[in-house]
Formats: sequence, C-alpha cells, structure tokens
Amino acid sequence: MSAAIGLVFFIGAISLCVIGIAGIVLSRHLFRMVLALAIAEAGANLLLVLSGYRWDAVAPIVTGSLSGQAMVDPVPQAMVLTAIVIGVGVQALALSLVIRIRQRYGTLDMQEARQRMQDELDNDAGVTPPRSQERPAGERPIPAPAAVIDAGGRHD
Amino acid sequence: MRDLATLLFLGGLIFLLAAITGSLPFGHPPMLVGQAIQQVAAPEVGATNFVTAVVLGYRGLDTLGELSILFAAATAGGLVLGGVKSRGRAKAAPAAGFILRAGADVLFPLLLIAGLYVVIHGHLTPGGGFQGGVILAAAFFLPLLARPHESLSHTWLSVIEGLVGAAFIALGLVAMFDGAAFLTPLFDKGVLGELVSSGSLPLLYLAVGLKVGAELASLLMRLAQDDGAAS
Amino acid sequence: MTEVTLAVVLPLLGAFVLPLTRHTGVRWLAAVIGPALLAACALLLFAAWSAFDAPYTIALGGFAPPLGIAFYIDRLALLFALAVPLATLALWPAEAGADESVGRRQSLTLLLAGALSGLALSGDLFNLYVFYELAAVASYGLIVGNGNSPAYVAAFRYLMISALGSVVGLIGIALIYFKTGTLNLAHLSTLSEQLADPQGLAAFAMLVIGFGVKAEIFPVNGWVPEVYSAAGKRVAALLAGLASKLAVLVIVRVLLLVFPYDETRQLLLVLGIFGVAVGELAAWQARDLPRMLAWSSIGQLGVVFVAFSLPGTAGVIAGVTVAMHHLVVKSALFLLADRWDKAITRLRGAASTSHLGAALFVLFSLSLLGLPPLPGFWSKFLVLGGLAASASPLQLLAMGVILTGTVIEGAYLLRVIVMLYAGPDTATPVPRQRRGNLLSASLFALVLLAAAVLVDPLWQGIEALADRAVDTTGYQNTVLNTPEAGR
Amino acid sequence: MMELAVIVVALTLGAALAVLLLDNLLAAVAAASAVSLGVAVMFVLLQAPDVAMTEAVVGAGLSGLILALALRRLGLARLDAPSSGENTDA
Repeated sequence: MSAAIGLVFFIGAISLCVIGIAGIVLSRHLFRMVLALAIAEAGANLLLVLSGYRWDAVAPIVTGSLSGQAMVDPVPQAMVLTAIVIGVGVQALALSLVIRIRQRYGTLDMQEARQRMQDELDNDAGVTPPRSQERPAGERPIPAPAAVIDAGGRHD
Repeated sequence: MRDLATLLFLGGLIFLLAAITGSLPFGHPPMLVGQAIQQVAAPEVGATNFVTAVVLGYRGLDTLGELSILFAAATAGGLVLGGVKSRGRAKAAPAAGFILRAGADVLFPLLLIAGLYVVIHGHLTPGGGFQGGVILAAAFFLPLLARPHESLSHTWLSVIEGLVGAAFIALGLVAMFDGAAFLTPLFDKGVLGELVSSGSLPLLYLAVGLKVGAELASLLMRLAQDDGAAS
Repeated sequence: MTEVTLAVVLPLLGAFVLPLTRHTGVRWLAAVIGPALLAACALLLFAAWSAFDAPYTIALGGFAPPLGIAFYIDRLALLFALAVPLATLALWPAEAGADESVGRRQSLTLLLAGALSGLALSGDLFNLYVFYELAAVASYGLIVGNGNSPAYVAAFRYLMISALGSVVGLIGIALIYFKTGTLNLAHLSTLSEQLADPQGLAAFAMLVIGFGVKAEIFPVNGWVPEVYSAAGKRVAALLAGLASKLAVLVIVRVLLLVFPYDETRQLLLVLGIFGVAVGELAAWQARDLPRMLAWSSIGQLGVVFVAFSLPGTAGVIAGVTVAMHHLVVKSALFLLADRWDKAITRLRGAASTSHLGAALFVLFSLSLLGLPPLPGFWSKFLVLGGLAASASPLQLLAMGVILTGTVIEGAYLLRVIVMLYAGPDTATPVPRQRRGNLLSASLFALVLLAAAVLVDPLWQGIEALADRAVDTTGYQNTVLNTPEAGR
Repeated sequence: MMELAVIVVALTLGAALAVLLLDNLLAAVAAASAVSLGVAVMFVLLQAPDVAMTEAVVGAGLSGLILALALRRLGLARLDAPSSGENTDA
C-alpha cells in the first residue's frame, strides 16, 4: 500500500522536475522559462517533503498528549518552507528582468536577446563581431522609448 | 547539434533520476535528526507546531538567510525597475469597477486580521510568518488594484523592511550579550500550547511576517507600476 | 568564542539598516556604515585568527549540533572568511552622490559579503544552500547595477542557469536526506559509508552542479563571459575573485568530509581539465580584455579544481594556494579592465597614459603565468608537483593540459602587454585608469609581493591549515561533542 | 487515498505540461497556479499542513498574481490573442 502510493508521488515529483528543467532548457521564450522554473522548483520541493514522510505518521503538530502517534519529519518541511519563499523572490526578480529586457531590446526571445546583447557588447568593445555576416546586427532597431524611460535607470 | 545534446541530456536526466530514486526508503526515512527533534522540541522550544520549532529554533539562521534573500530580491528589483515612478501613474490608470472597489474595502480588514492571526498563532497551529506575511501583503496590495491612483508609501515600506529585519537580528544578538550563541531563544517557555508561550518565538515570527509582508508588497507594487512603455 | 557569528550577521544587519539612513537626514552615515561594518568584521576575524589554537564549533541558537545549525571554525574557514571583508572593502562600490541606486548596490554588496562569510563558516548542508542562494540573488542585483542593456540579458541568463543549478542541488540535498536523515556535515561524515553507493555519488554530482555555477565549473559556466563583460568591473572582480572561491570551498568541504572517494576526486579532476582546456582556448580567441579575463578565469578555476582533486593534504595545500592567488590576481586584473574594457587592439600605448596601471598589469600577468619569485610560480609548482607525485593517466593528462594552458596563457597575456607598451595611437587615446581602481589594484599587488617575500611562514601556515582541514575525525569530534551536545 | 493520490498527480502533471504547451501566456499562468494547487494538495496528503498552506498561498496565489502583473506590464495579458510569438510587439 505505502510503496504504491510512494511510487505515485515519486513519479509526480520527478516528472515535475524533468518537465520544469526541460521547459527551461528547451524554451526560447523568456516568460515561459520563468514559468518552467516554478514547476521545477515545485518538483524539487515535493521530493524534499517526500524525504521526510512516514506512511504511518501524522503531521508534526502536538495535539493533546505529547507521546503517542508517530510524526513525520519536521525538518524537510521547514526546509521546503524556506525554499518556497526563496523561489518566489527569485521569480519576482526574474520577471522584472524580463520586463526590462523587453523594454530595451523589444523581444522576449532568448536567442534574439542574446544575439543583440553580444552585438552590443562587441560594439561597445569595438570588436567586429565574427558572426555579423550571418545576421545583420541592425535587424530590429532598439525601441526608441527605452532611452527616455530609463533616463533615471542609467547610472554610469 | 544543440537539439541532439538537449535530448541526450533530458533522456539521461530522466534515467538518472528514476534509477537514483528507485530504491529510496520511501515511507521509512532514517529520521536521525527528525526523531531527536521530536523528542526534545516541546521542552526545548515550547512550540506545539514542530515545523515552527525547526524554522525559528533549530534552523533559525536559515530563516534569517531567507529574509535576506527576499530583501535582496526586493532591492535588486528596485535596481532593475528603477525608483518610485508612481507620480506618472495617476493619469494612465482607469478607475476600477464598483464591485472591485467595494470588495477591496470589505476584504482589507478581513485579510489584515486573518494575516495577523496566522502570524501570531504560528507556533501553535499550521501557519506562521511566511503565510501570514503573504496575506498581509495581499491585504495592502488589494486596495491598490481597486484604486490605482492611490499608492502605498514606498518610504514606509522600506522603513518597515529595515526596522523589522534589524529587529529580528537584534533579538538574536541579545542572547549573545549573555554569552549564548546567536539566535538562542529568549524568555520563559511558558505553558505548552498557550498563545503566550515558547519564549521569543512568536516575536520572531511577527518580525518574519511583517518583513515578508513589506518585502512582497513592495515587489508587487514595483511590478504593478505602469510606466506606459510596455503596452 | 561565538563572536565569529558576527562576521555573517553584521553585514546583513548593515544591509537592512542602510536604506533607513536615507530617511534620517544624516547623509554621511550611509557612506560610512558599510565600510565600517566590513572593517569591524575583518578585525573580529583577525582577532579570532590570532587567538586560534584548535578548531571549535558554534552551535547557533544553543541547540546541539546535529539538531541545530552549527558553524565550524578552523583555519581554512577563517582564512576564507577573512578574505571576504578584506576583498569586499577593496572592491567597495564607493561612488559619490546620495543616489538611491548607490545605496541599493551597497546594500547588495553587504548582503553578498554576509552570505559569502556564511559559506565559509557554516557546517550545515541546507544552510550552505540558503547562503549560496543569497549570494546568487545579491549578485544578480549587482550585475544589473550599472543599468547597461546587455547586463539585463546577461543577468537573466545567469539567473536561469543558477536557478537550474539550485533545483538540481536541492534534489541532491533531498537524496542525501533520504539516505541519511541529517544535514550536518560532521554527522553526514560519520555516515559517509551509507553514501558510498551510486545514489550517493549521484547526489555529490548534483551538489557539484548546484554549487558549481558560481564556481564557474565546466558544464555550467556559460554565463561567465557575458556577465563579466556586461557588469561593472568592480562587480566582476568581486564575483570572479571572491564569490567563486567561496563556492569552491563549499564543494571542497563536502568532498573532504562526506565523499572522500577516488570517484568523486576524479569527477572534479575531469571537470577541472575541461575547464582549463575550454577556458584557455576561448581566452586566446577573445578580442577584448574583459572577455579574455573572464575565459581565463574559467581556466584558472579549472586549475583550482584539479588542485583540490589531489588526495590528502597535498590537495588542500595546492588548492588553497591556487585559489588565494587567483583571488588576488583576478580581482586586480578586473579592476584594471574597468577603463581598458575595449578591444585589445584599442589598448595600443596605454602605458603612456597610465604607467602604474600597465606596470601592475605586467606584474599580475607574470604571476598568473608563474614566473619564479612570484606566488603564482609556487601555486603552479604545487599543483604540477602533486599531479606528478601520483601520476595516474588522468593526472598526467591534467599535467599536459595545464602546461599547454600556461603556454596559451602566456601567448594572450603577452599580446596584451606588447599592445600596452606599443607606440601610442594619437587618434584614439586610451582612457586613463581611475584613481580608486589603481589604489585597490596596488593594494592587491602589495599582498602579492608580500606573499612572494614571506614564502616560508606562509608555507608553514598553509601546511598546518591543510592538516586540520583533512582531519575528518577531528571535525566530527569537534562538532558532535560540543558542550551543548551534552545537555 | 490511493485513488486521490493518482488523480491529483495526474492532474498536476497535466497542468505542468499545459504550462509549457499552451500558446496563450495568461492561460499558462493559470496552469502554473493549478500546478501549485495540485502540489499543495499533495503536501496535505503527505501530512505537511504548514507547507501545503504556504504552497497554496505563495505558489498559487502570490506567484500567480506576480506573473499576471508582469504579463500586464509586458502587454501580453490577453486571453483572445495567442501570445507565444517570439516577436510579439505590443
């Protein structure tokens, strides 16, 4: 009984991890990468909670008498609490980066954003990019409003 | 080439994870630390919720680190999205409908009380600073959705953030004056299961709740700002 | 005994309080608070270093170590912890003006310093993970601090790679907890036989991936060149010089205490060899100074991993030497690249506008290459000597790769030096170095030269440090038999 | 309990796949919230009420709100138009 249920939860946790990691690696869309990250984190958290689960035990909260029912391990639960809150902080930060990237480069595509970043880095450094013949650097002009909005954001 | 590598990587990952987790002792964990904590947590910390005992007692430093991470995320978010730009917001945002406004008015006190309740009872029942803090953040953020031209003061939020974080650390430092280690619980443990018990734990959780609430509220407000560029 | 904890707590406290000073109206306070706290931490750690006689444990919260979080303090931990406030002070983002963003960057720098000290001192696996995440989040913020457009993309990619690593690392932690039911490193090390099977080794590999992102280890270092060239150079110096070393320390602690096996050492060795090969070759192809330094830093960290993969005290001695040398040299080189962040061909005649800068660049380059009186020679000598002593085929390969890497390194560094001292190009003069950067770089140079003079005492110190560091049973006894454990 | 576990895991995995495959990003955000809810139910089944509460409040509620706000700021929070394109410009 317990083994079968354990298997179900394990499959769930591992699949969530793999779906999430696959989403991050395969997706080119910035926003979807953030979503996939949340899924992978949920999978890892589930695995962590599973590591403290006893099938014959109750939640680690004392009700009534002290000795009695066996309890599940409270330590992984505490760690998962921490991990969940860390995850949401990182997610918010990632989203604000996505918003800025969209404003600066006008794209939500990882490859394109990265290409434009490389081009700009090469330009700033005064190096001719070796790939420039494949893909014209000025394919999409940098959106004009960026300079205006971020007048307060640049601190050089 | 890249696709092939990715596929190999994913296949390997699934195989690896399945093989690794296949023979783990599910349902019968060794629980070396967990068992020991369950035996001593009630007398040592005085909380009936052992998860709280672990979060604030045994692993209190993790919680401080976690608060710092939220603070770092909010600070970095401030760097990314720039400073306060709420002045230009008033003209662009349309007023919300009556239902949303009325709902927000009704929900605000309810959420406030619910959040505080969850925070204060964290050492007795499920819940605590994180969950309550999120509810508090929602309580203060909801009216903003209803009335976009009003704005919570960033100054106040940052003052709360700083003071409460410092208070958490100060509670930990007080113990060091007596020669004990950082974050050693203070005060009397009290009677197990009562609201005023488990020493300084409820105070720590209150600090966590306020800090999480302020941090998340400022993150939400940053994201909710409309600078008119994106749309 | 417990005041070493303050090295972690004070920077965090400073970071929380720093934004408040904006509202008090006392302007000078904001500028003073960070450096003052860091200096206090450095003094505190220095006092702990001089008073040190035997390793000891701090049980945080007064809970007996396997239950609560414990700090373990030995010379290895103190050395790295001491490096944190000192290097952070030298690379402090001191800019004029009471701009809000300056305050934010200073807050983040303090958070980074606190987290890195925590990485040096903590003896609990999950606590290490939390501090590692804190360091990561603080560095995302610092990277975008200069408001450059490329920095946003670079920071996002770094965030994604790092978050992916964190998920994998968390799975590794879950695996270890599944098998042992504890997170304390000392407790884990007493149970290390339980982790000597394929599952345990997989968990180690996952931890290496997780903590290796910041340590620029081979498969997860794709973020390095773009981040270091897009971010401010002081930030790059902080990340490449300091943060990477603390991540390495975490991996080494886990390796020494919990997974002291040939397989795990070989994993590090192989990853290190790849790092050296990829890093040096890419650095040779780089056309601008920041990216050249970034790739070369990957190569150098590869050498660090090769060094730590040597068994016994020899590994720790070589590893600590290489890591500390790289900390000093790479931080300083990135400081010099602040103004020389252009293509190498555009640096023609830079020596004529900034004599000191060029001289420092030559000094650090020579040490990096391993010219005999300089510390770089000793670090390379120790690694190669250790590899030659127990020459397995893989280690001979590592020797070959490191020697070839040194030749390549010589080629690209000489290219820059020749360019620096070439006749100046009057059309586009090279910008002068900033005073602050030159000052900090000179401080690093003084450290380097002092190390070159004081070889003997340093050698003895590092030998004693390494003896303690590999003493697993000593670690177990110190942590698990603290006074609190008897309660 | 067995049936419940199977159903919850299946629904959660389905929602997780939907997050990656749905063209509309707002729908994907909703699916991500559903994943969090599913995981929260699993936490309840695993005797972790604290974690379940946090996951429900943070993962399903707050994180969904953050994602939706970010989408609004990106100008992609529309249910009618598929917004998967790499070059979607508002």
